Amino acid sequence: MELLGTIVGITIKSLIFIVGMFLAAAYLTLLERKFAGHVQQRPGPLHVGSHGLLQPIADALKVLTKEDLVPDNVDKFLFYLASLLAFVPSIMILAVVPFGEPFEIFGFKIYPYVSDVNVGLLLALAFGSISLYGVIFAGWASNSKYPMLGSLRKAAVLIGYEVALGFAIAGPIMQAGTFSLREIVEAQQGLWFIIPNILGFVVIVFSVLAETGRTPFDVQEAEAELVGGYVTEYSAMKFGLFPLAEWYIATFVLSAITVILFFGGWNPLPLLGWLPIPGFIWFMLKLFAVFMFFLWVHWTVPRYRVDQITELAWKVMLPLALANIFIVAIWIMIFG
Amino acid sequence: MVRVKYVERPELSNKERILFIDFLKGMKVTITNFFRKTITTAYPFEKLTPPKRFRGTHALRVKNGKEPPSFKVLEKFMEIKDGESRCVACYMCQQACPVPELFKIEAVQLPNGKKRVVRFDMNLLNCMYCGLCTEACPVDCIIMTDIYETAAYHRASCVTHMEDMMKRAVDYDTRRYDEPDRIWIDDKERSKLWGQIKWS
Amino acid sequence: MAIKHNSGIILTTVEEVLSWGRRNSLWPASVGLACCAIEMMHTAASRFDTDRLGIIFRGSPRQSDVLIVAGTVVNKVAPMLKLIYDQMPDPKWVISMGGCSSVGGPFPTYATLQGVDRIIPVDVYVPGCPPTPQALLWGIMQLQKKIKEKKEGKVWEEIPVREVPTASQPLTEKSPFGF
Amino acid sequence: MQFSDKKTNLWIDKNKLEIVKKSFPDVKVEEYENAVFIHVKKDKLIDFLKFLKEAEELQFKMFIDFTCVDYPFHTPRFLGVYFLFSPEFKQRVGVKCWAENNSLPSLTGLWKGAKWAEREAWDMFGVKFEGHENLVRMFMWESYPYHPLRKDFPLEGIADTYLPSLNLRPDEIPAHNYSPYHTYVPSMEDLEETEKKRIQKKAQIVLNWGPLHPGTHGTIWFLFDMEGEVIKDCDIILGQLHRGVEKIAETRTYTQFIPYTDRMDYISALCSQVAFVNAVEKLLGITPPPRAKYIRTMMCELQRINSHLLWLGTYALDLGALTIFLYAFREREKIMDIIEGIAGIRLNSSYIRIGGVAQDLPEGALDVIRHFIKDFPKRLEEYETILTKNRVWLRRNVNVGIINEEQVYQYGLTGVVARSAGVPYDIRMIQPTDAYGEVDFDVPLGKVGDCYDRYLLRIEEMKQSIRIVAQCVDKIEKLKDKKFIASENPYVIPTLEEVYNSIESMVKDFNLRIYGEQAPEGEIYLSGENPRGELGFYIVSKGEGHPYRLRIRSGAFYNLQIFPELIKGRTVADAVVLLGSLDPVVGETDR
Repeated sequence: MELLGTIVGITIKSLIFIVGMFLAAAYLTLLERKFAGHVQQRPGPLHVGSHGLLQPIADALKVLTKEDLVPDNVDKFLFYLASLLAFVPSIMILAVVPFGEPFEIFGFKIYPYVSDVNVGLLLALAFGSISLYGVIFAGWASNSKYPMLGSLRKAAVLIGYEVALGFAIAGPIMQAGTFSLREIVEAQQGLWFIIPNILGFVVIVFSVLAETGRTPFDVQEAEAELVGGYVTEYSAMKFGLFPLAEWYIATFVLSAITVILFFGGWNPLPLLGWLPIPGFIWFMLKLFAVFMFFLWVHWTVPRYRVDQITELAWKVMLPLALANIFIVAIWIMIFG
Repeated sequence: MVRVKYVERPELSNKERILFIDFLKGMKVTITNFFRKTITTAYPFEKLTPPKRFRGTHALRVKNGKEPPSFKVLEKFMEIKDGESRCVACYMCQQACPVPELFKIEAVQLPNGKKRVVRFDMNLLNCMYCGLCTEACPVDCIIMTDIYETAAYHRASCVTHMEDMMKRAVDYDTRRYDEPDRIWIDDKERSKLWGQIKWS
Repeated sequence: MAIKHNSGIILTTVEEVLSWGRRNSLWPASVGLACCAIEMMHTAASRFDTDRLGIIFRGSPRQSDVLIVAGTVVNKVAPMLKLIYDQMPDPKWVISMGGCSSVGGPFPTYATLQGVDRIIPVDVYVPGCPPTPQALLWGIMQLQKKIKEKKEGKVWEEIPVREVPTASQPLTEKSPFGF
Repeated sequence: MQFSDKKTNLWIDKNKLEIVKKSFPDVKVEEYENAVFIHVKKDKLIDFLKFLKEAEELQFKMFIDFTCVDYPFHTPRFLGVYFLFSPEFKQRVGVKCWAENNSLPSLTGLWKGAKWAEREAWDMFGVKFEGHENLVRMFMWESYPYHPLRKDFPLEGIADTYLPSLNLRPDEIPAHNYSPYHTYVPSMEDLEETEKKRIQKKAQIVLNWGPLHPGTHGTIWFLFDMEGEVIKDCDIILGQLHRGVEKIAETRTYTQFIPYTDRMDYISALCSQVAFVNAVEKLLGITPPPRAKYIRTMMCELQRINSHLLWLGTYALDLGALTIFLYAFREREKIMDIIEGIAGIRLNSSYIRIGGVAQDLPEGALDVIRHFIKDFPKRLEEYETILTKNRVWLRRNVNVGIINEEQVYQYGLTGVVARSAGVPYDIRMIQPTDAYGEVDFDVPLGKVGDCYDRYLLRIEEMKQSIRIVAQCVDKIEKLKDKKFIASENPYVIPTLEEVYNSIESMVKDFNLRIYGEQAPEGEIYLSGENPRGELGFYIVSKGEGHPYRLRIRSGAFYNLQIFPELIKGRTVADAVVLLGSLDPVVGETDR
């Protein structure tokens, strides 16, 4: 009976998470278009619905009913598999991301996360790395030159930054002494981990930009060089999944992890604890701020060359992450 | 006086490099633009008024008493009633046009020895809108209006005929004949982009 | 047929919704050939912002719905343009922007293709050399109108073409273009 | 207003000609007012050009242009014309040589820049070149049977294929000038053959970069032979926008050709018009009134800012800075508003006329321009804040595509590309036309010659253009006489008011429209400083209303030629940067 309840609860919650994530991703596209528009002194989507509120619906309808075109000379199986491999893991990360502290409704105790795995962070990293295969398969299966180059570039970038990312999150883990994201958040009741981990934060920011393929690291779909990068041959919804997963869901999830690791998750801002705002809202506000920051960078800076990116990853980011570990170790020695 | 000078190449100092000054400055610019007003003209709902000199679709001015003196000279060879186009079939527009084959002008000889224009077609898809025809017309007949919304589903719809051009000219003159030769009318759509210009 | 008769209304409503979605997220393949490409860029830029209408330019033809042929199509580039058109997934439309791509424009020469509609079917012709951004937007809206009025078995000649264009008044009521 | 007539005649002077005659006694010298040509025999040509290039007191190091002229009733039929420039003495010289049995010695040993020019001559005239490394067609595809610029080839081509419009019912005639028959459209096989002739695969893959590609600034077709992402070998196929402008010029009057000059370099239309009209005016001996001169200079500089802004936008877009693109286009919109208000059309404004300008400035124009030049430097400052010292920008630009002085002379590079290598070659400075002799401005030069220098130079040029525009505005306001076209000259088309009011000018108007400006027999080469480099017009007039031969020396054409040499051993990402900084416009390279 107990087990059944758990299963039912988890199923319901994961359904809510997945559907919600789809909607959120759809409207994150609108958010980005609006933001980009106003940065460039134009309104962005305006006439479809009031202020373009129906724009994502229109795009979704169009993309879904487009002819699902598969070129003749592609490897069909991998071609289909790639788009799923790119999309599914980034959704699965959500399973371990806690969006707030448990709260009571009608006597039920609701945990706003699917599951609290005690190695949640490792799982998130692992899922993130799986999507790499989606990219490589896409490039290979397309059997065309531009996608191949694009996917190779993306692979080089991802490998470089997975390592830096892995070392950078070591700092908060050392301080919290656990891999469970919930416990990491709870360990930040007092001081946030941003204070000693400032170097780690810098590394994380660059790594997230690289993982989600945003400038200055968007080499894999540099339109001027490789037409559409590894999605060049994809059309209809198979194409739609890639940017959805990479640009929006991945950015969203990684922003969430950044918030959890460095900005105290759902803990209120310092000196504002007295406000009657639930932790969920705090979390969402911080998440939104971090997400907007990434957009802001994306719409400002130019793009690196791919060899420069890998060079940056191995020669700058990795040492920074290691240095961060030392600093945190010393911090722990001093302040316990 | 023309002088030759070498440009100096700015360098990124270490302080800027470590503190990401270059990124932060750039992001400051973008965010200031974020809070500026948008310059967009929401096209179908608000439209830029073309300036007086705008060279849009062609039109044939009609005989309405405002003709230049040269028209009086050439009129006596022609059979033109009031409200009909002033065209005197001198073919000067066709002569001046870099793509003469876009014109199709036909005039017939009436029994009383006068000429009458029966056909004046222009294939606007061949037109460069260079305005040489309007400069060549000795009787101020063919003009270029401020009409630009001429997209069509069919090649044939882009060939404009005499009656349409006359209608267009009448409409254009009623709207904008007396307008002074200004660079443009300073309306709200322009000022969205330009801000306040102080006119002398 | 009985079944069709029963579910006809539903079918039409579905069709309506789909065509609404299609005409409100037209993604053009950015094929810039000549002068008109500059005005096309201006149409996409801040002042006449195509993103308002849900129009974003895609680099790859596989992800685009409408092909805006902007500029002179010469014989040498024609086969590649046809290739790009064939790579686009259905439903797809073509806007021929400017005189050069429509009928060869001011270049009746040995090298120029006298009208892109000799190799690919064209839905909307936009005269002008080059058309101003507003003219191009008008053309895009004619295409939206066409997509809206495209019913079962209705051919394009039957869609009413605007006769003698006169003063271009700003649009007050929404809908003739269906967004 | 007194125009101090500075040294505007760049041609080789007497004593240098004496030096030439001393060592080559059998050359014939053919002198015109604005062009000096030396006739050489074909067997002597290479030695003669070598002498011109290397003789201490001549030093005609810089290759300007090469073309052919077709004289069907003369044997040998084709005349090759070379233009050289001496950076030491600031002098030009033309060399003519008859192509006996349709062939000329190739110059690629002396000047690498001759490679494409000779390909073009082979393509357009069918003149062979002995010793050319790879003589393939420049603009048309390989299996194209004709040589279009020959006099016996019709402008419309040979319409031998039935190719009706797909949008018509079979019985329908859409327009009076519609014909279902069309010239031959190549098949993919033809194009593949063209590609095979250019490049053989040695490394891993041959990448077709372009022709319809977002990054190639139009329809240039690059062939990269790549090892991974490193480009081992490269060749360029042009002609995806070859519309036969030079052929059109031979059938249009001088006035009718002005709109076509817009469509060549469509980003800087006004500069092209002014360059062409200046050449024609020199040929006809017209001096436009001072007001027209100042208006031309002002519009040219506005157009230069416009063009550099488009370059900045697309360049930043290629490098991933998406927002700069739209900021640059915001400023472009302002300039386009100004041009639209003054000339009538935003982009291809055929505003300049022979003998002046089409219309006087409308009221309020100067106010608007003042407002613009007051506001623009602030915006430029913003762009520089985002880009100039950005570490990514520096990493992508510094030491990419370094050009040295020798290459400038070898390839005949002009414009910003030449100045970035430290060569002070600016037509506005060495041969001031219009009001350029009257205004103050600096010509910026680069020290290194890489993409970053070219970026800085273009930014600096925009500032200088603002200076020039400001001076012109002040001068125009002070000018007393409102005369904007020298319509008293017999070659200049009268204004509309005169036509309306006097029979004489109506008759003159009719004559000029029908027969064209019948220029006296002669030849001229005159060039203007386009934003893309030297845009030269070589006009051969036989006393008819239209030029017998009009050769357009396009700066972008020669600047693009150095691309394959610079890109070897670099990656595709660098190709984007390099192409952007060379800044070609296909309409001008292909014509």
